[in-house]
Amino acid sequence: MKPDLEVNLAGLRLKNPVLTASGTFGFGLEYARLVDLGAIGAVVLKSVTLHSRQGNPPPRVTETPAGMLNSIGLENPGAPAVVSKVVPELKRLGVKVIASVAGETVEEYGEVARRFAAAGVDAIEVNLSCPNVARGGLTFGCTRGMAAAVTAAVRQAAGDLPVFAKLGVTGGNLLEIAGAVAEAGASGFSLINTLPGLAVDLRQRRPVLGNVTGGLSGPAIKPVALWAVWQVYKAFKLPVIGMGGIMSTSDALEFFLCGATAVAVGTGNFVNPRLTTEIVAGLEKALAAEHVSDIKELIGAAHNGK
Amino acid sequence: MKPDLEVNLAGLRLKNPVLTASGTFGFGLEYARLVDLGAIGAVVLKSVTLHSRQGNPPPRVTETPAGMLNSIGLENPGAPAVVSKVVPELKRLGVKVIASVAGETVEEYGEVARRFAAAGVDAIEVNLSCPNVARGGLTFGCTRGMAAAVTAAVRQAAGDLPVFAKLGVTGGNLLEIAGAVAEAGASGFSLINTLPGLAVDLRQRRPVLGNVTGGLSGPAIKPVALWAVWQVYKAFKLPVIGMGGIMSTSDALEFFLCGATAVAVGTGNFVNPRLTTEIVAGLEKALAAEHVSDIKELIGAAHNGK
Amino acid sequence: MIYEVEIVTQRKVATGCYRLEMYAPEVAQTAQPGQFLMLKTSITLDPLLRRPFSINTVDRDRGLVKILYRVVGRGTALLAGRKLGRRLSIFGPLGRGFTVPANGRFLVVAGGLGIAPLYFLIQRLKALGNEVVVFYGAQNRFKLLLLEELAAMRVELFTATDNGSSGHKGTVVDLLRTKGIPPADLIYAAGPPPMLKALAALLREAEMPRAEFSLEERMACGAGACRGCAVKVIAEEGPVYKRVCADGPVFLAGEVVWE
Amino acid sequence: MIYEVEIVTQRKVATGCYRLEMYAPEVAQTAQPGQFLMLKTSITLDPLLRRPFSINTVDRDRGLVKILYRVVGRGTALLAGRKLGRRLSIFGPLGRGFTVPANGRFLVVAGGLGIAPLYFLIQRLKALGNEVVVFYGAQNRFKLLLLEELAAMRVELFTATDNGSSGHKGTVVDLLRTKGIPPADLIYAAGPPPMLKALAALLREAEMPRAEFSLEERMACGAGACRGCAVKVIAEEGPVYKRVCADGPVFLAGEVVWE
Ligand SMILES: Cc1cc2nc3c(=O)[nH]c(=O)nc-3n(C[C@H](O)[C@H](O)[C@H](O)COP(=O)(O)OP(=O)(O)OC[C@H]3O[C@@H](n4cnc5c(N)ncnc54)[C@H](O)[C@@H]3O)c2cc1C
Ligand SMILES: Cc1cc2nc3c(=O)[nH]c(=O)nc-3n(C[C@H](O)[C@H](O)[C@H](O)COP(=O)(O)OP(=O)(O)OC[C@H]3O[C@@H](n4cnc5c(N)ncnc54)[C@H](O)[C@@H]3O)c2cc1C
Ligand SMILES: Cc1cc2nc3c(=O)[nH]c(=O)nc-3n(C[C@H](O)[C@H](O)[C@H](O)COP(=O)(O)O)c2cc1C
Ligand SMILES: Cc1cc2nc3c(=O)[nH]c(=O)nc-3n(C[C@H](O)[C@H](O)[C@H](O)COP(=O)(O)O)c2cc1C
Ligand code: FES
Ligand code: FES
Repeated sequence: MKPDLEVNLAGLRLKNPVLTASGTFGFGLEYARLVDLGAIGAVVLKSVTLHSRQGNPPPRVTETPAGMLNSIGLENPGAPAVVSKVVPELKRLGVKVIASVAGETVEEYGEVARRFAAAGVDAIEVNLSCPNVARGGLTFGCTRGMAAAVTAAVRQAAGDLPVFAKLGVTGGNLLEIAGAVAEAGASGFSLINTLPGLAVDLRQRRPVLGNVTGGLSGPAIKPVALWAVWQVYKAFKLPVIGMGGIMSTSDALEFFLCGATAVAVGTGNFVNPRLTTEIVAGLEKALAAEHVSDIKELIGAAHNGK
Repeated sequence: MKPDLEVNLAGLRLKNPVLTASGTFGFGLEYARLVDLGAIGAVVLKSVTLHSRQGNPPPRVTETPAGMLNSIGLENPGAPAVVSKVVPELKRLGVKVIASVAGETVEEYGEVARRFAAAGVDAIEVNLSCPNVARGGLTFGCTRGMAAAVTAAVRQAAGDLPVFAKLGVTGGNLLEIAGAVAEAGASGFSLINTLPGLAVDLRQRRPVLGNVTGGLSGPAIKPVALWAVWQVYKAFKLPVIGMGGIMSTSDALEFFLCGATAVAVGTGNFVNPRLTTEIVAGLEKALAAEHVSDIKELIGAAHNGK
Repeated sequence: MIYEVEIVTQRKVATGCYRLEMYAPEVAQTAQPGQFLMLKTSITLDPLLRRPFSINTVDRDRGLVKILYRVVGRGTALLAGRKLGRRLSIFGPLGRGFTVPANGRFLVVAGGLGIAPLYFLIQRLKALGNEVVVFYGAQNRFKLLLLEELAAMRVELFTATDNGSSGHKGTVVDLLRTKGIPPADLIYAAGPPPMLKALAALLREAEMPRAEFSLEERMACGAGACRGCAVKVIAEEGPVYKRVCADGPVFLAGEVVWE
Repeated sequence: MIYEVEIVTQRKVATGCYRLEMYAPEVAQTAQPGQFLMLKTSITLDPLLRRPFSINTVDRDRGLVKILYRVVGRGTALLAGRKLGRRLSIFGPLGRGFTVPANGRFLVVAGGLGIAPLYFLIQRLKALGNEVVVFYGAQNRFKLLLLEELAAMRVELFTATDNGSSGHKGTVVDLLRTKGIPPADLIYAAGPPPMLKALAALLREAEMPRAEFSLEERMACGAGACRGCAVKVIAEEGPVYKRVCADGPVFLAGEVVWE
């Protein structure tokens, strides 16, 4: 018998719990020729701001030990373009869509969320790692107050849709921030965003990235991501989308055991564009082999007795 | 001509800027047969508490992608034993000694620092990543108040000795905490301590480490460490001891360019116990090859124009 | 697009330079000059990302694809150590290649490893019976690769080396400036950024026609999704970032903003 | 203590099990049974740490050292793929090995790969002319390694396999219980933790004399510095953590706290 991979993410029913991580799968359509988009639990879109943004000067990516740094700088065509061109096409393909909203002000977050909700996406993810212009570049996720304000604005704009607050682990205390966004109405969490990082070009004696610093992702950060999922699952009752360094079915299973209700593949897409669908198949196989009839049995299972 | 590797770390003159990272080189003596301890800039001792501590249940270490997790749990024989047995022996061998102090209360930190200062160590490092028993396990480095209180207590106990505050990058805002400890009298910073992390034993469906969570170190965290050094160097005038994933002379150079006045080798010692002295030799060679007569020319050099 | 292929031959063609041949019939069938492959160089998590390499030539009948590369870091070092018969994961062909007009006179300007994609282009242009003039520069004569193969194709070849060990002493752009740019319907170039920048300046001065340049930038996905490989180009609405992997790697010299 | 050595031979001795021989004259000269080496299995940063392997035997005259290992993860998989003649970085010999008394009657109990260090011990004990009885258990008969070599040393050998394909059907501890523990001045054991735990219980019941067990724990430094390889033992002051790498890997069965 086929194991049951269906999960319920705060009301969002997914046929399987394998998503794409925001910013690592474009708007999905880039991979349409290569990946069966309909076989992925849901596609999380690249973060979108209200107006189009050009992003940071190159170089924007560089490799680090078992990881990579990026400083894309939220390059995106703006909410109106994505809402009118991308969302309908994905819906036509039968893809579940989670929009990732970003902004420079609380109001911008709310407005972007409103437009995506109106466009009929299935859920909203709030990228709290954007710099707050009013606070001189401190990211919204850094303080309880800012994180809660953004989450509340999105919550209000999103109507009935589930809202997932996406958190990093630096800048503030993870559990404090998570508590604040939960209170502000988040339906669940996305964990984790990239860690801050920098790479040096020795020959030129300057930072590799045009933007000096960037976000660290990939297998290097997997232990930190598992820690974050473990802590937040233990402290809160809300569902968690786990991500950070997932490169295989085994990696995904580790996240479920720590408490993730769904997982997202980020950097792994770059190495293997079909990783999401391969993990879906891999989970079916692994669960069958271990006589687990339902993935939900595994969620948080490593907490037993801890 | 031999390049000049001498540096001045807040008054502590070192013949070269390559140190061992606390906890990764024991008390130095473990490596005495294998490494020329006198050739290392300074040996930073394993963190010591007032009384002996048994540490955490095994397993205590496990490998992760390009890194490792440890949960040693501050196992150490207590300050009296280290002060009477270890410090005199290291001094006899002509080794510069930086003691790393830890504790469960502000008072304990102060008392340990006092004993090491009396024993004649060359500087004190304050390990701010210890859990504060009075605050239910929140580490001292998490809040400005606690970090400042501990630093002030050690500062007072340390007499004339330089005091380096060792910070992590999670739990609180790095620059805020750094500012607080600077104000409380830190002579400089040690950056970075391990990141929090967790590894899962899939077969047994439980965390690998006996202590559930541990600290992530090694090349995986190098980009985060370089970022931290970069930020703190830019924001403060105080010297920085940089560490995190240093496995080669090139890695060390990257830290100098970002603003470190000295570097410390941690996990790298496990892979190559002679890495510190090899980096000393490697720096001499690299500087000579690039016609740099003094390592101090490189400190912070990547900041030019940024 | 993603294949596990076998390494058929791997030959050292100069110090630190290798030509690797793999059996990849689907790629051989569809690849166009200027397109590239993303190769996984390691079976462990370090190095992590795929590395981009231009398609150097294909043999459609035998299903073979070659790349020509230089060892510059860990990924290429691991690749050079790969044994024959070993499997290699490739992703491609990717990107938008060069225009290959049915007829005309063409000028090809190669710098260093820039010969890798241009060789494939020259083959196609010559196969169509066109006249092709090649200007080719490198550090020294040992680094001028595929000279015999070029000679066999009977292209008109001018070389330049930094030390004068073959051809003109100086850069290939110096040589072009000295000899004068031959008449051409279309100019193609690939090579290190300083060379391309200098060539773009020369062409602008000379008010020369369309030129297609193959650019390089650090890549993560190679598929147009991550926006990591940004290059600034002039569009109608002003300067914008385009993606080397999906909008390029071939761009018009005139549209690139050289920084 | 740290050497770059050459791989001289590497042989598959059973499914997933290999015996690797390296030229390491200094190690061959000083190594004692029960000591181990820390090997670097990769030239990249992943896998990162060295892996501990018992010294399986040495040939002092020819300067050779062997290890016997099973592929269980990435490090051992990479090791199994290493070509002959390739260089390998080793650190050792490390740890405190078995006591090797000049004479007496000895019982050796091996489980699975536990034979790796015990084989070296048996060689030494036999070389001193001692009487050695070996109880050796494994999953099945194909996993009983070095049987010919043991036979050649004329030890008294009793085997046990989980499926009964050789010797007693059951664990080696069951076998000991069934046959009765032979008289011995000193007992040695190495094998998986459940086996050692069961054996320790049996020996306690039987009020048997001193037994030396070789333990395993995950290691980082192998040199006694990191305190990563903790094992709980009873000391005068009560239970304390000792270091498998520096205080062991050989401990007295009676002092270990089995958890
Ligand atoms: C479209 C495209 C086609 C290419 N075709 C070829 C080719 O045919 N032959 C060939 O030898 N090389 C080619 N390159 C460059 C090649 O991808 C890099 O040399 C390779 O990725 C280096 O990998 P590494 O692990 O050895 O080096 P790393 O250790 O990753 O880096 C070493 C140095 O190489 C440079 N580098 C790294 N990645 C890139 C990159 N993506 N682009 C440019 N420079 C980089 C950096 O300056 C770095 O300092 C191409 C690049 C692109 C983008
Ligand atoms: C003192 C000592 C001597 C040893 N001698 C031998 C020997 O002679 N032959 C042999 O085959 N093996 C021996 N081992 C075990 C060997 O070190 C591990 O099998 C090896 O480190 C696994 O590396 P890996 O990268 O293949 O596996 P990994 O991918 O690191 O891990 C795979 C699995 O192996 C287990 N493992 C990992 N590291 C260790 C460790 N240090 N100790 C125990 N289990 C571990 C874990 O359960 C893990 O799930 C010894 C271990 C110690 C501590
Ligand atoms: C190139 C790149 C771009 C990213 N862009 C975004 C983004 O726009 N919004 C967002 O919330 N996270 C973004 N992320 C973070 C990922 O969604 C994910 O949280 C992180 O990379 C960790 O997962 P991974 O290790 O699997 O990549 C980006 C990551 C990468 C590598
Ligand atoms: C096994 C181990 C034990 C450590 N113990 C301590 C400690 O006692 N005190 C401390 O301040 N840091 C300790 N650290 C952190 C290191 O000093 C260092 O900050 C960190 O490992 C990053 O450097 P690396 O990546 O080079 O290891 C320990 C690290 C490891 C790996
Ligand atoms: S490399 Fe990802 S968009 Fe070009
Ligand atoms: S492995 Fe470091 S003390 Fe044993």
